[in-house]
Amino acid sequence: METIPYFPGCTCKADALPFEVSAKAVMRELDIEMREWERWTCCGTVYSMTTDDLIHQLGPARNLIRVQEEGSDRVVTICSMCYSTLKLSAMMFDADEEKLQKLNDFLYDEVDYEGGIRVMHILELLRDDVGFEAVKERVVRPLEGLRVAPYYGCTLVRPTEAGIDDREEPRVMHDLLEALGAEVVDSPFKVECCGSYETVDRPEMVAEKCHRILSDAIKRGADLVVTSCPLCEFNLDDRQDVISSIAPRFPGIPVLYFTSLMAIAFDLPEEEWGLESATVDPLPVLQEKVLAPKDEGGG
Amino acid sequence: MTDKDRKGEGKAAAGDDFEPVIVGFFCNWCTASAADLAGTSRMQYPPNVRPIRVMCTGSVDTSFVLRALLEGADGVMVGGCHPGDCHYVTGNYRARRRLTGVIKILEALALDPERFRFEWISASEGAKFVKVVTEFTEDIKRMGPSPLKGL
Amino acid sequence: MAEERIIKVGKGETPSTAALAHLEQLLTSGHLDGLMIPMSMGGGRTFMHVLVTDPDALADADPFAPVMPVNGGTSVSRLTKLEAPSGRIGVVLRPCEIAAAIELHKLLQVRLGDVVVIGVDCPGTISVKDHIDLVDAGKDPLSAVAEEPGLLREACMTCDWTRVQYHDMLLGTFGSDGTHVIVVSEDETLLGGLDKAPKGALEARESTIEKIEDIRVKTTEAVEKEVDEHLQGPEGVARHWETCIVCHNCMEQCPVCYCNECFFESQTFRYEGDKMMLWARNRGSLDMPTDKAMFHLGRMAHMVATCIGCGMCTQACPVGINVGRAFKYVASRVQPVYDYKAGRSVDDPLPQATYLEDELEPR
Amino acid sequence: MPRIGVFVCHCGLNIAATVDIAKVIDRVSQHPAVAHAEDYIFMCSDPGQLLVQGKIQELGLDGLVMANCSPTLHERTFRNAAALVGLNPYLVEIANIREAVSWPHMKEPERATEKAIEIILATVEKVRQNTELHTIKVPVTHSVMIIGGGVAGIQAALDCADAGLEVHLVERTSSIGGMMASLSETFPTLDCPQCILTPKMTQAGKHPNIRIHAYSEIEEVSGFVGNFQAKVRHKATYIDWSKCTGCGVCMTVCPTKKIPSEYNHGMANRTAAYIPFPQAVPNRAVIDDKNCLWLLKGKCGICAKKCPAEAIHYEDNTEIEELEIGAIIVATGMEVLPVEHFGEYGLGKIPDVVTGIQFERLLAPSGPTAGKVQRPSDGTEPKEIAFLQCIGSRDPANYKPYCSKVCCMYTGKQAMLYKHAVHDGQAFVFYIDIRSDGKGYEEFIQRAMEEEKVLYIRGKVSKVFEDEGKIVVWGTDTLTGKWIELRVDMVVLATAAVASSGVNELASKLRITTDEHGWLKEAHLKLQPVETLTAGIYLAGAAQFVKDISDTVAQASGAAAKAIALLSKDHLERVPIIACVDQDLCVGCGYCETFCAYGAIAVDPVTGKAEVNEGLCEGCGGCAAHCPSGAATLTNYGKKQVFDMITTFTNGQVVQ
Repeated sequence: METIPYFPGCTCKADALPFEVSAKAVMRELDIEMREWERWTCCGTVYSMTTDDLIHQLGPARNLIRVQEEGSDRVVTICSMCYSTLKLSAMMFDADEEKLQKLNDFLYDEVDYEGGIRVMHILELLRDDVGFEAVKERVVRPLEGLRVAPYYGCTLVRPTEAGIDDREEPRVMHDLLEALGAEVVDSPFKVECCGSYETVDRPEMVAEKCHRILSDAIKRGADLVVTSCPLCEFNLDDRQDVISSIAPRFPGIPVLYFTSLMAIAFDLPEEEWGLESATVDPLPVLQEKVLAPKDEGGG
Repeated sequence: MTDKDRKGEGKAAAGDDFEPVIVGFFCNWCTASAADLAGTSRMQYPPNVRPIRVMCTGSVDTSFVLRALLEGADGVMVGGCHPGDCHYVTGNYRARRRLTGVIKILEALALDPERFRFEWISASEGAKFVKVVTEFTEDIKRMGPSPLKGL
Repeated sequence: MAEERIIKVGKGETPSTAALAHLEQLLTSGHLDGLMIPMSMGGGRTFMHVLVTDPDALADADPFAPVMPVNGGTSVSRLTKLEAPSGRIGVVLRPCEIAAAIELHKLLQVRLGDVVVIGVDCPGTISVKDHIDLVDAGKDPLSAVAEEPGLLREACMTCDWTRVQYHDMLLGTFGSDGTHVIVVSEDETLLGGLDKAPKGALEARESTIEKIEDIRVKTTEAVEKEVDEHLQGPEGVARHWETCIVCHNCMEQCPVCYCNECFFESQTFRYEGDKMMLWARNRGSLDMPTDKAMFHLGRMAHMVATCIGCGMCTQACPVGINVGRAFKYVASRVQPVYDYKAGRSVDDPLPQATYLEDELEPR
Repeated sequence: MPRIGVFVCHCGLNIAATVDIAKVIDRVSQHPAVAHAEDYIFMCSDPGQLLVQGKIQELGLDGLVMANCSPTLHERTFRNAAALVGLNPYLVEIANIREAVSWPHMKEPERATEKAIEIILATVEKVRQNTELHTIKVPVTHSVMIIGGGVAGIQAALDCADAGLEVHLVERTSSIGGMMASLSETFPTLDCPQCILTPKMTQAGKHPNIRIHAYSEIEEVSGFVGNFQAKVRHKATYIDWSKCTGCGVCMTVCPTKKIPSEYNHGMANRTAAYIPFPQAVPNRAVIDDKNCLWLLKGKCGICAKKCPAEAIHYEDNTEIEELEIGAIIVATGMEVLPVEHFGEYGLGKIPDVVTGIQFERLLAPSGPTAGKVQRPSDGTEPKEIAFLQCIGSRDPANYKPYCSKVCCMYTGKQAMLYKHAVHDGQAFVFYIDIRSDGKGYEEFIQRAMEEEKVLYIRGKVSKVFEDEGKIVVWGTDTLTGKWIELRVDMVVLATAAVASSGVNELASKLRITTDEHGWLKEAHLKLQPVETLTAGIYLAGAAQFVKDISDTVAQASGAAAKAIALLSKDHLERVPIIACVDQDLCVGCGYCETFCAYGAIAVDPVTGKAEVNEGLCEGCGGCAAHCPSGAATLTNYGKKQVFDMITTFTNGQVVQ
């Protein structure tokens, strides 16, 4: 089994813990151990995107140093936001020797960061290392008939230089879902903004945005929506109560992490599906479309 | 030939008012035109560089550089078109390969390789010409008279 | 597919005579029409390449002669440049001679494909002068070297070519204890009648080569250290060539100085008296003949990228300047810049014959 | 001892205010080779030139150093003046003491004077070793090869042919006509190509001096100005064109009918045996070997059975023809960025999102819908269309940084033609700003806005997606600052123009260069837009950069004029400053050959010595610097000349 250093980030240890559970489980099934190191620190979140101020790079930099200490030249994350934060930081230090020098001077209590760590999102790992063919081979319960709309959000694909896929027309989740046997619903809103942190101060605005994203998916026939970002998941899923208050006829739709569908398709034990974070209960539709014994057509 | 004392002072003497002699080989299409542009724009630079117009940096023989340094130049400068812009397609790339050899010889034998400078200066870069010539003149002044003359 | 065979050294034979017997047989049987091979001169005082067609004339030849008055690459150039001789001519060459031939081939001065290169293992050579002195003193040069390895030329002790890098037929003596000569070739006609090499013969040769390489690398490092200390800066350079008489013999004997007339001897370097007076006046004095440094540095600029380090220049210097030491030192710093090693392969393009858009400075 | 004359120009006060002219004359006169030194206020004036000419004759001067402005300005003036009184012009050299001395050293007159003296003396050292040179005459072939059969190539071909030159017009598709043939109507006159291009095509096809090599590509070009040798590959047509009458029966019977038509830019299909469009010149069919069932699988063969002329033979009839050519005009034109780009605008995904050139076919009376505007998806008439400009242009971060120049105009035209076709339709145009800088262009756009009521919205579109049969367009009106969402029936993208595919390969065969975007490089953007840096090769039309039809035709005639002028004589005259090889010194190592980018110097396999091709050598001097033995030299730029200049700069002048 291959191991790769794994950076969880805060959300995946709290609200999004089920994401981690299912992610670790499906990767284990694909012969990759995501090994979390001790003493990981905050990824730095959005602050690291203020490009000029080195102090905001300390969070990501410390984590990159940890990866270096692990003896690996790459690290995997499951949270899109952590991915983007670490990736941009790593790219900056690789491109700018002067900044790297400054950073190392500042972090005198740490060993020097040497650069060259490749930050990967779990979807990249699945696509480039494991390969969707291998995923497909592992599937024992194809998600036939399940209509899934993937939602990418922003930080997986933007900014372009740090994105894991085409900025406007990403394919990676489409291809993964197809490998799982699901029917993919392509919504033009798959890369539209979910409202992000505005959810704290302006939940109505976020609800409005999420309403548009979800309604389009529903209109195009989706049974559920999958995402790769805990914040997106929160906005799309937990904010559906606010959506209902502004749009009373909104029927609601379950929102899951893509790893949950993988766990189901791999027929892993239920405790590894990671459905606990879902506010809108996905079980009814999963029961109907996937979990119920298939009619073999003979009777 | 190590006995410096038996040598008279060259044209340029050491000291605070040391004015170095610099020989410049400038390609007709780019750097010589840049020098023309600098002049036409009345940009001012030190008069130490003595220009020799060549058709292309590709025509700058290694012996030109060595000859100038051994004959008494305190610095030698070669200026040509930027990569990809050579009027003769690839002359500047070839010059770079050839003259790198001279630099490496000077480096290997510690013969003041910094007295040789190679720059890309296009016809529109009058300001860059001025900057490079001024800088190089200052650098050579700081280094003092060349110990290579009369070697 | 290269075949590995062996010449056994019989009683009363030496590796030289045994190998010679095989070469003689190739000439007699007509598999070779001629053979260029080191031949004793003046009763063994020195050895020079001789082009032999009559097998009987081979009596005084020695493919492993421990002296190299002229780099054989030069002789192969003379033999093949204008038009290669018809027929198959075997040329017995040491690795540094092969290196010269490889460079000259790329410079269109040798037609390497038109001769049969017989490469020999070379433990090093003695300078012509030392060789003659030893013979005149009644000593056997080979045993003298065995006793005193320091007798070898510095170029040989720092040689980069322990392994024969190119050949049509190899005569290997390394690791044989004088009991056999290894013959390697892809050409069956050159191997006629020889037994297969016994197990271990090639491995023994290989391990000897590695040992020699090791010693040579260490010696090179020691020599480079001396250069670092003494041959640096204008004064170091001036001191190194202080006794130079500007005879240009180093150039004459350099195998990769292939010009008809050296540029530094051309009309460009002939001056009116007034011009020399001008220099004398500006400097206080003018060394005569002129252009000593210009010649050495200029020649370096012309050929150091193709210098194969054979040290012929040092051997040729009448006043004992170690020219080769300086050239080899600079060569080992210039050639890597072009990712080049002169003499390594006919397939590496000459550094100045090519270029890359994205390389070196300025960008 | 040579007798050099030195003439120092004051240039009014431009030189004289800084440089001490009297001192210069005094010092220069002391040089043993200087027979005469004199100054004058304006040496380039008629009296100045007369003065120089007088002294040449009076004193029998055998070399001149003209100390004045940069050689780019008056080198030719003084060389001509000298030649008029019998002094070989190549014995005249310029010492630049204005741009290089008086102007940049205005505050240091003494040192400036010293520098001026040294430059003049160094030039004396050079000129005393110059040799007399005479213009090189090279015979020429009176024929022109034009690469690319679009409107540029056709125009250039007609101009050259009318001037009496033999013209070879090489076109890689099976008909000339190019991009213009696919257009609906042209701005601002709304002429249809059938009305204005077809006559030119026919004329070219019938012209006695023009040979059209259709379905042909350039294999190899060697030689030099006036004397090129071109190998043209006539690709396999599988049809004997000497028998084919262009009747089109093969097209009707061919069962492979679903191949996207290049002429219709994918808006319609064609067959495997086909004539690209009815007005094709030559009007001959070809069989596309990537799609023909017989050629791929050995099945079918119906066209051969039905062809009334028995022209079809299914044999690879590729042929390489060698041509002798005097001048070459490259007219390879442009394309638009292919459809795999622009996912954010739905191109390639939503069938009713099309490129501008595709929309031309939907508007064209000769197009698949016979000029009726229909949605590709369902054939209905679109009632609302959004036209998006600058798709991939002016977008350095993602696509091309440049303006594609023709889109503003053709978008206006397309919106207008759409309104003509669908009277109750509405056209929206999203633009950054409108560039309508040609004759009648701005009026044309105003007409679209005001008379045709096309709605122009300033702003870029961020997203295009399909929703319940409509296409949703999101954008911003940057004039009102308002967010805009339109639900339209079709979207037309004015995608960036790019250089034709394969142009880089062609350029390297021709030894000309392209810029980073693949546009062919002109000799000088402003003053030599038609020439390339390789003598005898000219550019016409959009191969150099995007052009509309009128600019294309103008440049094509310009290129033709250049070719006609070049070939108007029996011999070409070339500047004689080229390389030469001392045959005694040459050792035949071939270093010079490896240097030369023009193939102008090579070791002769018989003599074993390098030889220079006078027609090819451009005179860069690189081979001379590469030659270790000093056998190769650049005439009048000898190594001794340079050495002596160096001596002057480092040691001062030789005194007697």
